[in-house]
Amino acid sequence: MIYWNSFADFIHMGGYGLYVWGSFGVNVLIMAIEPIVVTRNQKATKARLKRQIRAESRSTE
Amino acid sequence: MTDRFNLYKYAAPATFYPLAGKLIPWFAAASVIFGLAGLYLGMLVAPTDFQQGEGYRIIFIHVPASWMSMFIYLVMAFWAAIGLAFNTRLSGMMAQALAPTGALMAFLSLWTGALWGKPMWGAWWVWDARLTSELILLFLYIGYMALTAAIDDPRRADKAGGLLLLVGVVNVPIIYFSVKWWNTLHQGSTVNLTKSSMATTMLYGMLLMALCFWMYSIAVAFMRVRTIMLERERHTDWVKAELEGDAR
Amino acid sequence: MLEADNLECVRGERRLFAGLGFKLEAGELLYLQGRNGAGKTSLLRMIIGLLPPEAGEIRWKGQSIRSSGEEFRADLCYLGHLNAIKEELTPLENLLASAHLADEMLSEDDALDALEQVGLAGREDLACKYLSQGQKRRVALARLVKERRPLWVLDEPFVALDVAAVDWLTSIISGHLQRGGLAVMTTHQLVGIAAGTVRELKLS
Amino acid sequence: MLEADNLECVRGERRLFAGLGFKLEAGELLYLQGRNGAGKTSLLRMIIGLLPPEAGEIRWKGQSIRSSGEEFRADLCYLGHLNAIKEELTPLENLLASAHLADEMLSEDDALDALEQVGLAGREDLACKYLSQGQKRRVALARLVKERRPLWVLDEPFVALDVAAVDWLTSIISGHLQRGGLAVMTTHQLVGIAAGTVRELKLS
Amino acid sequence: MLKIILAVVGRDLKLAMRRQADIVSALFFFVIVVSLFPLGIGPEADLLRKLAPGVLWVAALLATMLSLPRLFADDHRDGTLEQLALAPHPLGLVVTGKVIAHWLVSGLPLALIAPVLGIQFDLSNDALLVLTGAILLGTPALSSIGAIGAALTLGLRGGGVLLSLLVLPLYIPVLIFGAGAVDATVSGLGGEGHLSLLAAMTLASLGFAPWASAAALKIALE
Amino acid sequence: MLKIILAVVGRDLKLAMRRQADIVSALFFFVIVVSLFPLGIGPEADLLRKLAPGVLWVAALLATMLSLPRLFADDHRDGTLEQLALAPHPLGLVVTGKVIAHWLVSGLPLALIAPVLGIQFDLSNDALLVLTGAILLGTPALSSIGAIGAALTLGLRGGGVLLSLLVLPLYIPVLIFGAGAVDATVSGLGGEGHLSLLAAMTLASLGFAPWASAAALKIALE
Ligand code: HEM
Ligand SMILES: Nc1ncnc2c1ncn2[C@@H]1O[C@H](COP(=O)(O)OP(=O)(O)OP(=O)(O)O)[C@@H](O)[C@H]1O
Ligand SMILES: Nc1ncnc2c1ncn2[C@@H]1O[C@H](COP(=O)(O)OP(=O)(O)OP(=O)(O)O)[C@@H](O)[C@H]1O
Ligand SMILES: [Mg+2]
Ligand SMILES: [Mg+2]
Repeated sequence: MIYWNSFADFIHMGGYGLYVWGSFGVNVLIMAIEPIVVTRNQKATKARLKRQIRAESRSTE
Repeated sequence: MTDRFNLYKYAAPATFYPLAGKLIPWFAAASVIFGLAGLYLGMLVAPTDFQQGEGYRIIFIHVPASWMSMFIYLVMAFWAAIGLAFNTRLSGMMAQALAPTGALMAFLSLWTGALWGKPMWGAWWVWDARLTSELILLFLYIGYMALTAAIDDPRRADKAGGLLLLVGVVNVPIIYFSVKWWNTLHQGSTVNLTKSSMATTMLYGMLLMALCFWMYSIAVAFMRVRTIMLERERHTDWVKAELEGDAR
Repeated sequence: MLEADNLECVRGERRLFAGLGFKLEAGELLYLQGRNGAGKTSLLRMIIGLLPPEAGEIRWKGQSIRSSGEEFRADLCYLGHLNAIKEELTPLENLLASAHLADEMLSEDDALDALEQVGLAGREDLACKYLSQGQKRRVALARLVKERRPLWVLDEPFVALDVAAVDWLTSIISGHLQRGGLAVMTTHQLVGIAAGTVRELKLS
Repeated sequence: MLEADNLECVRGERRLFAGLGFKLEAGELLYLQGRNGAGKTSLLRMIIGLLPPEAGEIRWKGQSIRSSGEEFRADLCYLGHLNAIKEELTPLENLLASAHLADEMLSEDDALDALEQVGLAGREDLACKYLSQGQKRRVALARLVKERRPLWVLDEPFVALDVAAVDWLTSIISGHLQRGGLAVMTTHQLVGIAAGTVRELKLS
Repeated sequence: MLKIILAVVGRDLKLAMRRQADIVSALFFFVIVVSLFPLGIGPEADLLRKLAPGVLWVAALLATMLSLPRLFADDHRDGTLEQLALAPHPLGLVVTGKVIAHWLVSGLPLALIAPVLGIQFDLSNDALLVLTGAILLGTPALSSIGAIGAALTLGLRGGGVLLSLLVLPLYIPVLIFGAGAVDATVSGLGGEGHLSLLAAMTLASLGFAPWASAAALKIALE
Repeated sequence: MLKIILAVVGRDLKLAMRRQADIVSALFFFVIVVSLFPLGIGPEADLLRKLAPGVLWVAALLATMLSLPRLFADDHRDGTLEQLALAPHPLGLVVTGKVIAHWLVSGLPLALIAPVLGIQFDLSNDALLVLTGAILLGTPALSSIGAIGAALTLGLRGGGVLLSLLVLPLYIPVLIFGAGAVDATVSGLGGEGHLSLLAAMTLASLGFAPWASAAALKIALE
């Protein structure tokens, strides 16, 4: 079933390796980084909100 | 009346937040599965294209990214219309959560297109209708994000951003056709995308990849919308309960 | 005539007030009080329909102001803390232009008369940018002299006025109430309005 | 310490005052009065050297402020009717940045202490745009807590403050005078400064 | 209805006359930007002739855009906008009036000076005529689309740059057909098709944009 | 002395980071304006290659100019500028700091994105390099000369347009040598001469302009 003869061929992509892997690489990079950034943001927001809520409850006491 | 009530209840952040939280893993998993299957078909099984050589394999991300970049804009405009018509809070948040992903998709489309264009046409960029309007779409995304970021009051930001989205969605086809006409008037189009009859493996690979991108976008947008919800509703009881539950 | 039910105001993520209501009849003045940031200006902007309330409803002559729109606005005169005058135009031009744009009739004689009443006689033809702060405020207030619309909404109208002008303005408001008009007002200064019923509403 | 001779002020083509002079010694407060547009703000800006007088001279420690320039400014603390705070920064960052830019030493602990004194404890890390009008004013006033420069020039410092904050500010000014500082101030509100000699100057 | 529009146009024109600087400055910006190009590109007449339509149109876009931030800003700052929003007639009519006044002050002068600049680029008489017509037909669309952007960015920090970010992409069709009309004339194809498309865009945007702007203004006033 | 400058730069950069929109918008304005030209002129690669230096430089000029009005306006409006003028050190140093921060936020990003846009115009690698260098060397001059204009028009109505009238003529030398450097490289003459002239202009204006701006600011504060 598999079209490629060797792994080297696969990497070489018939001479288009740079372009193909450049595309896929950036794509994978973006799809890996975006969720990480979003999760980090969420964690930071949660931490900040918790701090704020605690500060508020302290100041009303 | 009851119908409307239900809609509001479903769209209430307090109910949507946990729902989204539960759905995210499913969408993420679906995205990974579709992605793996699509890559297997596209990268390993599908034969070469007789005109473009192996370079055509960029299609497996280029086309899904292009589709998603346009589709997400439509979805945002849809949410904007709902938000302006029914004044639901969720819609503005959804639009804002989708925008960065849409912009990234537009960027990916441009990036992969450029990397494809260099070997195929010998230039990174040509001023063709499709390319130009994709570039303008990216500008529209950035304009939307800049506008909503510049308005401090989130409700005002939602409304103003929604209006911009609706104006934009009217303009996108106008821009597309005017650019197309502009381009073809001058000269025979430099670019003739070969509509070669695609091998079925290629087609399935591409469709699977498109599904993968779609699921990915939903998952990321849900993640982002949950953050936005917490931020905006920080004075409500459910957020406080949520945060405390988290601490345990 | 003017009623509000169960109003809620949220600015940013801050809830300023909730469950607020009042009822105002002809000849009555609603005097809004509260510390800075309590939401007085926000409430006034809800009453004139520029700020949609988070919850609750405001009715004018029994009709929600959201649905009656233009009819309500035809009954309304609002004076915010901005003067709404153009620095480049003279007081006379300003007065005529604002009447014009509000779709009202105002003859030049009436306008001159109003300007004289607010103590701007002799300055009708000087561009407003040369006027002092208090005189600018007087130009804005000159609109009230010939104003016969029933509902006045005044946000801190006494700011920047000297004693004589404060007296003049209280008498103008009293006259409006005596004619059966309604007024909603905020101010941090202590002033006595002679006529009409004064209802106080304290935001906290 | 601070003297003015024969000052004349012309804005546009209008002469606001002429032949104005005063003398202020350590521990004294100059309280400027006058109706709107009398020229109070203009006089303050002359004193701090931003507005060159049409005629006359202002001296600090016997030296004309035009010639002593930077030395004079090193002795001066001015608080205008603008708050001079950045909406995007937090109160703490604002306080530190303004001390930094004025070439002063201010430790973070001192800054936090000052903010607590003006009643902003718990809000040190919230961007100023979310603060209310009065709270913003308090951030601006927090500078005065640790301020030891001898000459304070305050333009309507009590604006937008509630009663508690007004009391706090009068005590701060009194403390400054007791330490032998000088202050020049305008306000339309009636407040009593406990310590020091109060000289009044009425512009008309 | 017409009365209101005329009242607004009259007032805005009177204000523009009092200020004077307003009228000349959009014009001079146009002239300066157009003149910068030969400096940046070099004096070859052939090249310049090819550039002329594009450069003139881009400069017209930028000149219109530069005066947009003030379309509502002054009225907003001094409270007049609130009063206009509270007047007992639709805000869209007021915006229509303001758009017309803006065009009279910033678009019309461009159309009048454009032929003079076109001569500098060695355009033929036909091309000059079409250029003037295209700018005359296209600039009202610029003013009215721009009004939406001006209303959306009203009162925001960094409004000017943000405004251009929002508005320039929407200007592209006008740019393409405007420059296309002149290009088509130069290459002998006739620019009527382009001109009638421009006219259609102008009519559509004049009908639609004031109401979108009015909605945006109400949001800004909240 | 350096301490003050660094304090100002630090504060302004922190503010820019908080706003975010500021940083991207000058950049995107640049990108959009550059992209408008092909739309106005047509897609022929040969023609576009010739235009590229001029277009990129004019767009850089306009992008820098558009962010100028806010250089002092925010500080003026909220009273910070008064405080800076009253601080016991020369105002010129403060302005130097603000100019540097302005360049870091608006000039540097242009230089970084310029090669990408150059690719869209099909420029050679050499030309891209010189283009980046020229923009890197030239934009500080734009920021510092622009500061004078921003200070002179501070608080004036219609400041934006007026500012462009004052500043654009002063930008012309930078434009000529900046575009000239790239042109010379494209035609094989080598752009070093132009680049060193650019560097000289930048140094001179960085030394002189802050003090002129400081004087103008004092006038605006009267
Ligand atoms: C920066 C450059 C490019 C951009 C912005 C771009 C943009 C797009 C967009 C928006 C689409 C979706 C439109 C649609 O489905 O009708 C698309 C589809 C496609 N693109 Fe590109 N493209 C670029 C370069 C290229 C190149 C160089 C090639 C190949 C030589 C290419 C081949 C395709 C193909 C085959 C499709 C699918 C067409 C279809 O299924 O209808 N693209 N591109
Ligand atoms: N866009 C906004 N985002 C966040 N908070 C806001 C916004 N607009 C207003 N607020 C807050 O709403 C509150 C009410 O403002 P409002 O102007 O109604 O007060 P006010 O009672 O009129 O005060 P004053 O006596 O100063 O006139 C303020 O505390 C302010 O911080
Ligand atoms: N640039 C100018 N051109 C013409 N007149 C001016 C100018 N600047 C100020 N004035 C006039 O100068 C006068 C004094 O203003 P100033 O701000 O000093 O008054 P003030 O006593 O501080 O008033 P307030 O009580 O309102 O603060 C005003 O009458 C004003 O009209
Ligand atoms: Mg108020
Ligand atoms: Mg004053």
